[in-house]
Amino acid sequence: MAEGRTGTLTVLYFAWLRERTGLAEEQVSPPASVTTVGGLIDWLAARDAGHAAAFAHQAAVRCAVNQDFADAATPVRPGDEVAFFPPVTGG
Amino acid sequence: MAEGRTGTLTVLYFAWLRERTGLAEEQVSPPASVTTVGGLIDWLAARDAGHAAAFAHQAAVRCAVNQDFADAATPVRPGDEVAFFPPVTGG
Amino acid sequence: MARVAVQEADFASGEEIAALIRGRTDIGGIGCFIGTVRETAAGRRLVAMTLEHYPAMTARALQAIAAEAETRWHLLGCTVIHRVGRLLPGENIVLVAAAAAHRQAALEATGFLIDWLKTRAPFWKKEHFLQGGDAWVAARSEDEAAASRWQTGGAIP
Amino acid sequence: MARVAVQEADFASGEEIAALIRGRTDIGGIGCFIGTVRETAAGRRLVAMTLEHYPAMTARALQAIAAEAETRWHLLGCTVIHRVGRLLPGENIVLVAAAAAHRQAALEATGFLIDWLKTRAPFWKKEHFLQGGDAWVAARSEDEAAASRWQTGGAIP
Repeated sequence: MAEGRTGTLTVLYFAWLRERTGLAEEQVSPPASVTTVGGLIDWLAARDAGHAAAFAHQAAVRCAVNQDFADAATPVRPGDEVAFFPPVTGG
Repeated sequence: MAEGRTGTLTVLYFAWLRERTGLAEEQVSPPASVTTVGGLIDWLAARDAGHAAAFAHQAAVRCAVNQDFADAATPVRPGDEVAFFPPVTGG
Repeated sequence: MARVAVQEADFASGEEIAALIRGRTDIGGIGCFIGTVRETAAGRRLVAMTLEHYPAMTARALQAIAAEAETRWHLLGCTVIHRVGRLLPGENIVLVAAAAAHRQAALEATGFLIDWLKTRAPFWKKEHFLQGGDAWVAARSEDEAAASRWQTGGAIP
Repeated sequence: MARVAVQEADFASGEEIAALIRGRTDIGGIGCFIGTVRETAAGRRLVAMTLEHYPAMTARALQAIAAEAETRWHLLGCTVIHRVGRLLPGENIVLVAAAAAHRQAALEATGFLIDWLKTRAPFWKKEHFLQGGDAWVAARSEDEAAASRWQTGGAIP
């Protein structure tokens, strides 16, 4: 289905979110009701134990949509690249 | 006289004080009444036109006695090295 | 335009500083900060540290941070280099440098660059302990506080 | 013990920074400031600058400034190098560097070193103008104000 294909998002995980999900990257097709980062997190966390563990403490999770910092209210659209990671610790 | 010899001070001039006095260094033997930097300045300024020009604006003159910053009230004693210079401008 | 690099290889601090000055006579001062790997973290000895990053975002984030510094302090040159991969104690992690007509701008911009980089560039450190095991470094509230000093725009105290 | 030098020759910034870190694993950051000769001073073009100093006092003054920084910020290394003699536009004048366990100490100490050096070390600059003539640089009240920030001891804002 065209709708199914355009509904695909790329999701990236870094640091301990990568370790808990066991994934560096995945392509996902959430239902049309998922329209924000917050909705995407809820949907991802329900997928399996690894995702649930990664998102268990949402206060410790940061996000970027298309390489810009985002928050739970940020819209997500088909084709977006959504990244989840802990607070940054470089420098 | 022993007193004359022990009464000798080394006076150094830097930057425009050196240029105005025409001297980088001189040995001077002020009278015993000269006991402070302020007294020494007054005595030096009376020596000739160059010294008078160097000390004409005392607010712009800084001083060190034996390589430590000093002021008009700092005592000077025979054998001391007294340096006069403008405010520093290094760095 | 700032020089920004993310690389596994070490950098040469002197070469980076020299490149900012070379051929120019309008620079009065260059501020620089170099971060290095400490062997001890919260009392535990490290054998190494791994720096992970988000490649598609990192270069953009560093460019944005450098551009902000260039604008705020009218910089005449700006360099940000961050290493990734496995680093040993004593090794370089990061270099930031800012060239300006006057020292206050150069030094303030240097502080800004490293404070913002620490809170806005997508790097994550993992520490590998001598006694075995490893752990992701937790973000420090002091770093957030340091970065928040620069929020109001313009120069600071 | 700080490395302090007064010299006519140029210095190698990278070598000085590397010397602070070499063989050590307790340093988390190095702050550095390098001052260079600007070609323009108050709208007039320079052909050169001459740095005069008071040799018997300079080394002592720089050691005292460095020792103060080492004590206040628990530095793990400190370098102060100041050139004297005739310098051309674009040339290095001064390098100060401070190594510490954490970046805030390294950067604050770097600012302190250059601020105090500018007001407490016996150097005097003379500018030689392209149009002919020369003039001693006047001390800047901003430099006094910058140095006075550090008077109260301890760390600053």
